[in-house]
Amino acid sequence: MSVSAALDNSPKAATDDIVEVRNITKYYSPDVHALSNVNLSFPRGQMTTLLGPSGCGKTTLLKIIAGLLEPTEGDVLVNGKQVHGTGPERAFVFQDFALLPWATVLRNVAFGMELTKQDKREREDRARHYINEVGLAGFENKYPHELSGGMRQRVGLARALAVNSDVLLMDEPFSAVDEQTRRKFQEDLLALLANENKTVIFVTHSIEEAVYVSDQIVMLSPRPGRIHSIIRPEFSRDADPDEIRRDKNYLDTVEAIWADLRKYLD
Amino acid sequence: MSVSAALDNSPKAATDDIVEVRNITKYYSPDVHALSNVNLSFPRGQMTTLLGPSGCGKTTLLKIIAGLLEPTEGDVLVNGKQVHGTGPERAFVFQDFALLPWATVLRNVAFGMELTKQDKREREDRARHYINEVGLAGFENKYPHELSGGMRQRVGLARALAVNSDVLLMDEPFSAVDEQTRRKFQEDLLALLANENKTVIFVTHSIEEAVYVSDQIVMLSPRPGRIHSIIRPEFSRDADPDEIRRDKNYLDTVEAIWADLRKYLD
Amino acid sequence: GIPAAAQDKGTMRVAFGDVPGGEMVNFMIAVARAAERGVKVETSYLQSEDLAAQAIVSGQADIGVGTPYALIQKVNAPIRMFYQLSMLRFNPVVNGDKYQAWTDLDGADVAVHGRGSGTEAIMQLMAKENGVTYNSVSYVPGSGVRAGALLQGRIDVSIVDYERRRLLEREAPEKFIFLPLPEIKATDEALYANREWLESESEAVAILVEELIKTWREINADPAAIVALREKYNVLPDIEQIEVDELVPAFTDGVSIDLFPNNGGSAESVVEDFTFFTTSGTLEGDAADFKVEDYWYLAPVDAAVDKLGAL
Amino acid sequence: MVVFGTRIPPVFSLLIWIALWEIVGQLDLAFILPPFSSVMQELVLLIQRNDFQAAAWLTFQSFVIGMTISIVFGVSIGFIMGTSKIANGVLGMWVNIFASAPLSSLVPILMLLFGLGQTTIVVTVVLFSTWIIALDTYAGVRHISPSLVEMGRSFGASRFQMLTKILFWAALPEILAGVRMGLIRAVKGIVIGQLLVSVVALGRLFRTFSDNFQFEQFWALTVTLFIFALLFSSAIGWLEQRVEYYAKARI
Amino acid sequence: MSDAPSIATTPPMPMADRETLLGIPIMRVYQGLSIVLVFVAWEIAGLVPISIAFPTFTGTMRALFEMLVDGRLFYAYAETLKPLVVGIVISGTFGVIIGIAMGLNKTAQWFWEPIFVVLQASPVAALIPLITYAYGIGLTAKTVAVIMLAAPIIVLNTYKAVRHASPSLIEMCRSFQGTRFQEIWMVIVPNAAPVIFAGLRLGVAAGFIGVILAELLITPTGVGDLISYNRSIADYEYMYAAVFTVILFSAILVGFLETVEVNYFRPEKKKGQ
Ligand SMILES: Nc1ncnc2c1ncn2[C@@H]1O[C@H](COP(=O)(O)OP(=O)(O)OP(=O)(O)O)[C@@H](O)[C@H]1O
Ligand SMILES: Nc1ncnc2c1ncn2[C@@H]1O[C@H](COP(=O)(O)OP(=O)(O)OP(=O)(O)O)[C@@H](O)[C@H]1O
Ligand SMILES: [Mg+2]
Ligand SMILES: [Mg+2]
Repeated sequence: MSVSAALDNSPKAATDDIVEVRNITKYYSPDVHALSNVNLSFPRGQMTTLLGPSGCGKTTLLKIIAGLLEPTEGDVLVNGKQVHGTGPERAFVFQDFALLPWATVLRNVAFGMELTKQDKREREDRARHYINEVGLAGFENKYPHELSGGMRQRVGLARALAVNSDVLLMDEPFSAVDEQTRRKFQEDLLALLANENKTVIFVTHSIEEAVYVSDQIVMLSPRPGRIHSIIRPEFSRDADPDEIRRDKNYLDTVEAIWADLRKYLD
Repeated sequence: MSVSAALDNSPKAATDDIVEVRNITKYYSPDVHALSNVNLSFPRGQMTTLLGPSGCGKTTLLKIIAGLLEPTEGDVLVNGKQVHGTGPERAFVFQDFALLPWATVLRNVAFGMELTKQDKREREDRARHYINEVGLAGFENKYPHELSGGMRQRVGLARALAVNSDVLLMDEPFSAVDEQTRRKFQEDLLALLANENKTVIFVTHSIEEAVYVSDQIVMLSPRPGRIHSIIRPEFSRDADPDEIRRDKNYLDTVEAIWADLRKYLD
Repeated sequence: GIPAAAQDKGTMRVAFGDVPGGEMVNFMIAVARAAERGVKVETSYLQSEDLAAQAIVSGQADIGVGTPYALIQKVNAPIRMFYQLSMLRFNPVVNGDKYQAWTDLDGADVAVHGRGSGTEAIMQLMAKENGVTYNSVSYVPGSGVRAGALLQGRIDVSIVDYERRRLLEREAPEKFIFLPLPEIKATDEALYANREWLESESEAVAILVEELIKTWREINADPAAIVALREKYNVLPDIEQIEVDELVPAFTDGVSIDLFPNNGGSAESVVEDFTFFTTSGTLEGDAADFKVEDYWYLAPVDAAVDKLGAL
Repeated sequence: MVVFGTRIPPVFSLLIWIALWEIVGQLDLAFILPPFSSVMQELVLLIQRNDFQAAAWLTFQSFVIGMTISIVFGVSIGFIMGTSKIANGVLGMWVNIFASAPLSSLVPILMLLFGLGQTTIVVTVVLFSTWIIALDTYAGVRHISPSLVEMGRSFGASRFQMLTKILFWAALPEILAGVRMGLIRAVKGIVIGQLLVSVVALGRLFRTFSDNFQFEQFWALTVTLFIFALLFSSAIGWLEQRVEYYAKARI
Repeated sequence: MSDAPSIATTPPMPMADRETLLGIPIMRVYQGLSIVLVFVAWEIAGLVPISIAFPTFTGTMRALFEMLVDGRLFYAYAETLKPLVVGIVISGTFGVIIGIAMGLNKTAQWFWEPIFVVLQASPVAALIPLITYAYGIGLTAKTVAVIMLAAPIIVLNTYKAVRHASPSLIEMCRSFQGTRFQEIWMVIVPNAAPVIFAGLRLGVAAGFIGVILAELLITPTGVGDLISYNRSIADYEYMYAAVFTVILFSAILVGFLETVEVNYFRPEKKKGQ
């Protein structure tokens, strides 16, 4: 395990960062200062987690990266180029799933492509593929309200995968599903991403989850959010889940982060 | 660690069970069979967790014990005597907190005593004591909407403690608060209960939480809920939280339960 | 129906301030006859007279029914009356169990049509003449409503039109006493329209006025003819059977009390109006100061009477 | 309610009320309340009358036109209010005033401005129903989960796509609820308006019947109107039910 | 772990709703402008005039002022408010009781709900002309008109509010051995209070319509009399002034009730804002 200082990107990552944020500062209003001077790099093909106490600005940062919020100051770079607003290379997975309640699973998954006016036949084929991929084959014609929370989140994930973005942005994707489903989902997500070459930026409150899934953990301090530290957990991801959860490095990382965060709680 | 067979109460517990349920069966309607022939004992002064897949009947069982639901068949015994309906020896802590939005923290905590028409002065003193106990001193005159989720849950806990019941019934008390707060809360709850001589019956979805807090874990099978197995984690609770979470017994128990439950997930 | 041969002599939109009923049959017969001579008439029925007056003033309709003296005086509206349809014939009525004569009404509660209405004027006039003072005067618009309230015993002293008088006599014979009135010569209802419109549509107006006079005279000669005429011209086919049954007795009564003027009004009748309406307070000022041409446009009536001969 | 183990649907309690009405009518307790059965007989006669049919047809036409206009207006106002703070502040003030004001007192003025024809009735319908549709649409727009909007944006939806593919559908349950309320209000508005000015035969019939003590006919006319209002609103209620499933599923 | 050097950053522009013009919130300025615009349009329409029977805004205001000064308006509202207040008190009391009964008792619900739904959805105003025959032309008749229009909405709102009282609060009360009475009085009713009050507010608005209608259709008293009398004597400025006060009064009344509700019945809301 290595705890690198903030702003000090590891040399390997610097060579190929798909997303970079520079000097991001965000005020919601003169007295709500959400983020203060955040600099970060997200290496291509890796999973980065944003972790921090509630209200520290994780969602704000993620939305700025997604282009859904304008930073008060600072730039977002994708593939080295400055971007403004949303773009097809970044796809969002929502905490509350954000499915269209009036559309079937199939239409929901194909919705990103529907908006870019892709041919109906084509987009539905593609949607079907990803519905299979997330394990929902057979549910194409169901409506969201007929699915369990876990299944709905899979639809949201399939939708984001279907538009073939390089970057997946996930805001607490598992917080609305129950613990056991969540644990299953984490394992499935890792398996799925092993095949797809995606860069994932992931917000969570769960230290175990962060450590379990990420290549890089960014810890933010309470509002105004600043980078508190960047941690790169180092244990083999080839082992089976149970072994990872007993790994000393894994447990040490969890422990170190918890020791750090608990001082911010009421 | 010992995994006892279902229905086989450990001899030690049998000697002093504060709550017992016998042959509980519950139908919500002819085709919704929630619980099937459940027999259980809850040893005095211990913490028992009900664990199982979503919809297996945990909440139903807890409400039957609380007297909030009538079982279709079977009895609930408290201190060896059969009971019907609610009683002062059992207090409930609600998942959604169930605070009166129009009442201050003080009145909310004293509400149980207000209902039994205790003297105002007396009950407020008592309420203040428990508000201190759960760490909310200074918030007596706030309204629930001014508090964070974690603080609201503390109010609910203080209210249950204030009526001085022997048994605390908690239905997923931490599921509405964020992960880090939850972790803190677990530790605080254990510390608090170490001083009070309470029997706690606790519903959760989190395997770690169940293993971390309980003396006895009751695992239910999917609907209609039956007892699948009863597990008594055996590791020392005197160690500090971090050590417990690295304890081999702890990790083994978590792993064994997870192996058992994951087959029920979609 | 309009014979195919008749040429178009113009359209007139008539706004009534009341729901259609038996008392309009004579007017509608005249309208049907005017239609035969090429005048197209559209009718609408509004809730009250003042609404109808507003409709005329704002140009939503051409001809109104009523006595808009106050309107003309107050807002200086360019409207003129041009045909006297009926005379003011109201029937003060009391509950026979409680009152028998005008002199009993000291301290009584009286219900009249509206503030400043002819009904109020009559009741106040009679109070003055008989030296009594009412306890209160309340306003209950609609003779029908007052009749209903009388029948229900909700009010004991009121004043109703002759149609409702018949109704009261029918529904509760003996219960009510109708108090005597000295003769009052004033217009109850007249036709009125915009002055400009009257001039520009003179041909159509002339036809209508002629037919009105003819019809009025026919009915005054034989009230029972009303039924045959109604059938002949298929007038107001939808009115209630009760009202149809009442047609002959009602018109017979009406004719007997000179309800329907034979000549459609004249300068003299207008002067009598001035006298009555200044006394009642509807018009402000001294009756002698009023000029006929400020309120009436008598040219069509005069021409028609000339043509048909005065009666 | 359950009697002898059978569940009796709530509407059946109306039968009890009707029976009560019949009894009171038969006993001649109140002369304004004739027995229900004779009212029904009159109702059959009433709906065959030419003047009633003409009035009903005119009213129905005006309704369809008026409701179409107020749906377009109301929904647009609601969307504008939902998307702009300033518009909400300014339009919202007027919409709220008109939604709770006793608009009936304006009907005579409408007649003055819009004449004695169908226009006035159409305007009455619009005046009575637009505001509540606007308010409900506004509530619906405010109710749309922000993440749904963000989802649209993140997948690059154009403004038009956002409106037609997301916002409209997401607010649909509230819009329909608003349309139903607007409809009920419009029926009430027309009746009140016609009682006050009686441009169509409806008001005239009411007056004639009550002036002539024809209470059977009076009640028959009232019952017809009630049935009309209920039928119309349950038709929309049925539509609402169809979209309800996802309204419930929303967070 | 080093914090990044803090660079002085300028806070963003203040948000639109905080903007002020000469110390008045910008929103108020726009609202004021829209009101002025409407009045100017009215004035122009009256000056044209679109009809002799359509007065100007200034004329109407002059008439309004005159009626205020000579007390006619106060007298009229005192008359109008009598049946309104009596009617609202009656339908409020019985409406809330029936509504609560319906919310708590299945049989009561079965019996009452459909009839009130029918009454609420239908144009009961049509029955106002009949009232005279049953209740005469006095205060009683007008009070009945108010009740007819106000009661259904009060009953139904109360019923819905009680029906949807939070089940977990009710369970909480039961789990602490609250009696049925305590459950109703200390949990269900306060929990339902906001919706009950919304219903009362709607009821007052409906009752106001009822009383105005009764004054226009039964016997002209109060404001209804100001409208119909001035119309009958063609004093249109006074008539419009009366109509104007009706709209204004109902807007003020509704706003006032909202304030009362927040201030006296939901302390936590007041504190929260
Ligand atoms: N639209 C907004 N307007 C004003 N302030 C906001 C807005 N959104 C967020 N904030 C504030 O900005 C800060 C950061 O919010 P943000 O949602 O990014 O936190 P977070 O780290 O995602 O919190 P959580 O863990 O609770 O999701 C918080 O204090 C929040 O109150
Ligand atoms: N009031 C009810 N009426 C009918 N069925 C019910 C009712 N409450 C619960 N059920 C059904 O009974 C079963 C058990 O429900 P219960 O809420 O006890 O499950 P649970 O184990 O608490 O689930 P979860 O983990 O999701 O909280 C579920 O299938 C549920 O759908
Ligand atoms: Mg967040
Ligand atoms: Mg549960």
